[in-house]
Amino acid sequence: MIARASREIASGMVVNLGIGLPTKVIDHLPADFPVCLHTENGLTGIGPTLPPDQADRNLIDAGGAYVSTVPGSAFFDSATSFAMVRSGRLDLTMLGAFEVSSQGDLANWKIPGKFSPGVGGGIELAQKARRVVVLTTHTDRAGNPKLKDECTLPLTARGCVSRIFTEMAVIDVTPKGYALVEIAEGISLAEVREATGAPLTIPDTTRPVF
Amino acid sequence: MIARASREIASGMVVNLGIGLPTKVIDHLPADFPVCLHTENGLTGIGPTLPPDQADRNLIDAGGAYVSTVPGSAFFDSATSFAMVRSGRLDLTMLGAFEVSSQGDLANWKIPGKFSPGVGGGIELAQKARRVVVLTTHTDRAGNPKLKDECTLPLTARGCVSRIFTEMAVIDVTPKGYALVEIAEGISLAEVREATGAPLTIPDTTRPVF
Amino acid sequence: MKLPDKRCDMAAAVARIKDGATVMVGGFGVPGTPMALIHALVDHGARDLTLIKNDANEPGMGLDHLLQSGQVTRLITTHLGLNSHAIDLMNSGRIKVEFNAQGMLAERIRAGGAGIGAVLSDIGIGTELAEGKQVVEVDGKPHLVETALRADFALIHADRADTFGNLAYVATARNFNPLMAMAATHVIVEAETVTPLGALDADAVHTSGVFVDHVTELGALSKEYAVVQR
Amino acid sequence: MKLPDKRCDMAAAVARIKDGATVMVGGFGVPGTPMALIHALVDHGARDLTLIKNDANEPGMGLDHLLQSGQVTRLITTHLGLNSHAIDLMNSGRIKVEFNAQGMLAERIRAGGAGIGAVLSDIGIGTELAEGKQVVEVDGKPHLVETALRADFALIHADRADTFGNLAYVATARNFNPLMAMAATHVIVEAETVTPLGALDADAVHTSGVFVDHVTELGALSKEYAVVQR
Repeated sequence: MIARASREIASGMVVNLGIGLPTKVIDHLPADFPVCLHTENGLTGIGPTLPPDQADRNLIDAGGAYVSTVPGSAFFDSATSFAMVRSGRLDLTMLGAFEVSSQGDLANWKIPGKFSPGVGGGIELAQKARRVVVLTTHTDRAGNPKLKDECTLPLTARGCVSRIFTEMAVIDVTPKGYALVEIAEGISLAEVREATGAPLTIPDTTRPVF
Repeated sequence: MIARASREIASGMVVNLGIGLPTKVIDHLPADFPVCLHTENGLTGIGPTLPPDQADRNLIDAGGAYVSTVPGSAFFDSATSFAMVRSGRLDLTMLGAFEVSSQGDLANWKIPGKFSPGVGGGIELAQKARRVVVLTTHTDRAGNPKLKDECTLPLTARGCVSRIFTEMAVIDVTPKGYALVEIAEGISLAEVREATGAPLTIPDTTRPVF
Repeated sequence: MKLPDKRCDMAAAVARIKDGATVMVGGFGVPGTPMALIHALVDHGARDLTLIKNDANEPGMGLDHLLQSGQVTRLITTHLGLNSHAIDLMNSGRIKVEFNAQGMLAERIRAGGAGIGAVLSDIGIGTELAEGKQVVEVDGKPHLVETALRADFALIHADRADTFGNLAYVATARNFNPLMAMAATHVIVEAETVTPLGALDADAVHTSGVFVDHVTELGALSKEYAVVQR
Repeated sequence: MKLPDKRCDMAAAVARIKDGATVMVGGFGVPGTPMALIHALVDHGARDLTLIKNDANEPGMGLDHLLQSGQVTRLITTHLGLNSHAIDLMNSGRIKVEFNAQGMLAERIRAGGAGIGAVLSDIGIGTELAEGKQVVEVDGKPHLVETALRADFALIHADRADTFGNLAYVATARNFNPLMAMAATHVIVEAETVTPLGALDADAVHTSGVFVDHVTELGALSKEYAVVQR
């Protein structure tokens, strides 16, 4: 799933990887792949994550991990960092999700009464990156679908999600709702349908397996 | 007049000197006087003006003069430069004038049909510096008063001027209109009154001569 | 002409902060958080503070000291995910918390520093963060009025300062510091090194000293500035 | 991961500018004005352009070449005082000129670069520059809606660039360049030197390469870049 998601990154893109699963996408990119990673707290050109004994105390990503630079990195303030996001210079962001709706609405920051640490930079990434894809488990810990007709949790942004990567499938959000793109090896169509909380279009063409 | 105006600059101030007469005020400040000069095109800590053969092609003030730096100068972009102005970090600006009104309105950028090169940075300096003083000839080339009851030309800003320095007098703008502060050596009260286009309060106290 | 000297004792600078003041605090996580100034403010003891900071650090670190000492009434922030203590204070109503989208917090502070009244933005439209905000149309599209934020004081961490208060930050310790350094009536800076005038390259200054009121040099850095061991 | 290479032939970069385009041009007087890119645009010949620049340089210099070649329909600017030729074109109706307060032009461009719709400002209230502008109250006080400016292209002059398009400016040649480099769909940079990746200090970069699309290196500088002899 992470490896499959990494193929979403095209040559020359500027990409922001959200906290959690998306961050792991880095590990699947070839060393010489032409891409620029952005982090909200003020860096373009993120390099590999470092262990504590090699870390620079002043160099973290937005998730608090100690990262490094690459040749050509640049630092800037938080206003400039979000200027990049809002003015359309992010080609792609990969985000986690609590819920996605079949119209592409995203909820990933608040569970009223349980979890409300604040929205951070998520709204702007979701609303303004040129392409927003979600990396998430197909269901929550209780087994309930995260892909729904409508979100029940407070929204991060409306109609922003283009594609969803889960351990079971790659699913696009289309004007007609969810559409299966690829399916994981060993997973059946019935299992994906069962775990998805809204109608799922199955194209007639051959479905690649990942 | 220029020397007198230079005494308006107190220790520790941040000051912007407008194009023309105000720029000459620099020459009257002692070498070690603690002051920071600002120019709109992106420099705090202006140093002396340089002749063409010593000039740096990339270092000018807002009037186009080739200037220099001092120890501790800083460069920044035009948005940051006016952030300083609008957020109240300029203690004083000295500007030229076509007309001033007895309420402190300033007109110094446009003479309809004759002269309309654009307002440049004048509006923000006039409206937002903590103190605005004007350096000007007392009358225009035709001998008409520049200090009037009301401005007839398009305004730069309303109610902004605190004090006016001319070759004849130092005059404050007060809630009751113009008030004489000092008079130039060899000038009579009658001459100042004659050259001023609005009532002028003469305080009973001794008037310093400059 | 010579640029004024703004060096100042840290305790004396912080002693100007009165009860009820609004205080901006730089930093995103540990980098750029003015740990020493925060301790000085705890020692000073001003109460009923409104704080503006991206995050509340972690329990027992940075901003959390001011939460633990009970000096804070209100917190304007973007994310408290790493500070369960702050979330407890919020949930139990002992502090009021206003959450902003991170880039809008940055933009509102910058607006305060730029002397403009507000920015008009479409960020958060259709979400609960839009609730209660004035809506204005620009080019036929609805925008939220995001009002400028200013503070009575800003507490800033810089890598280097000169005696006039020109500042340079390092790596991701820059974050909100240059924005907050523009947006407060009194700007107090702790710098890891204070250099003579002229030691900072004029092209490499990140914050002009014109925005800065007081500069103090940090001695040896406390453990709070170090890499966090998790 | 390796940052992409954005080096490009200058004529090829400028050839993308179509008739009717809006083009931002950096510079305040000579410093920071992309003289070579302006000549390339004259050679390319796109017409009916809307230009956004602080000033129009002086007769026979910089932006004036585009005015003389008749490629410009509209000019958004702050001050034409040094270019009598531009004033003649304006007064005779051959170009339309929109004057902005200088700081508001900077702020409108920055707003475009920051992806916000407008800023609310009290600058110019009570003057003719306020005429025709929408008024919104903030905290009970009237503010003008100063809409964001974006362009199809920005022509930028930098002192140094690396191959990814990270930029560093020098002295007062910075001015509007970093703002315009954020506010256009296609950002074309002429740099006095283009360096390999890693040659610019990450803390001293003024414009991240993320904002930049095309980088070209200037050879020997023409006389137009030199100190003006008056």
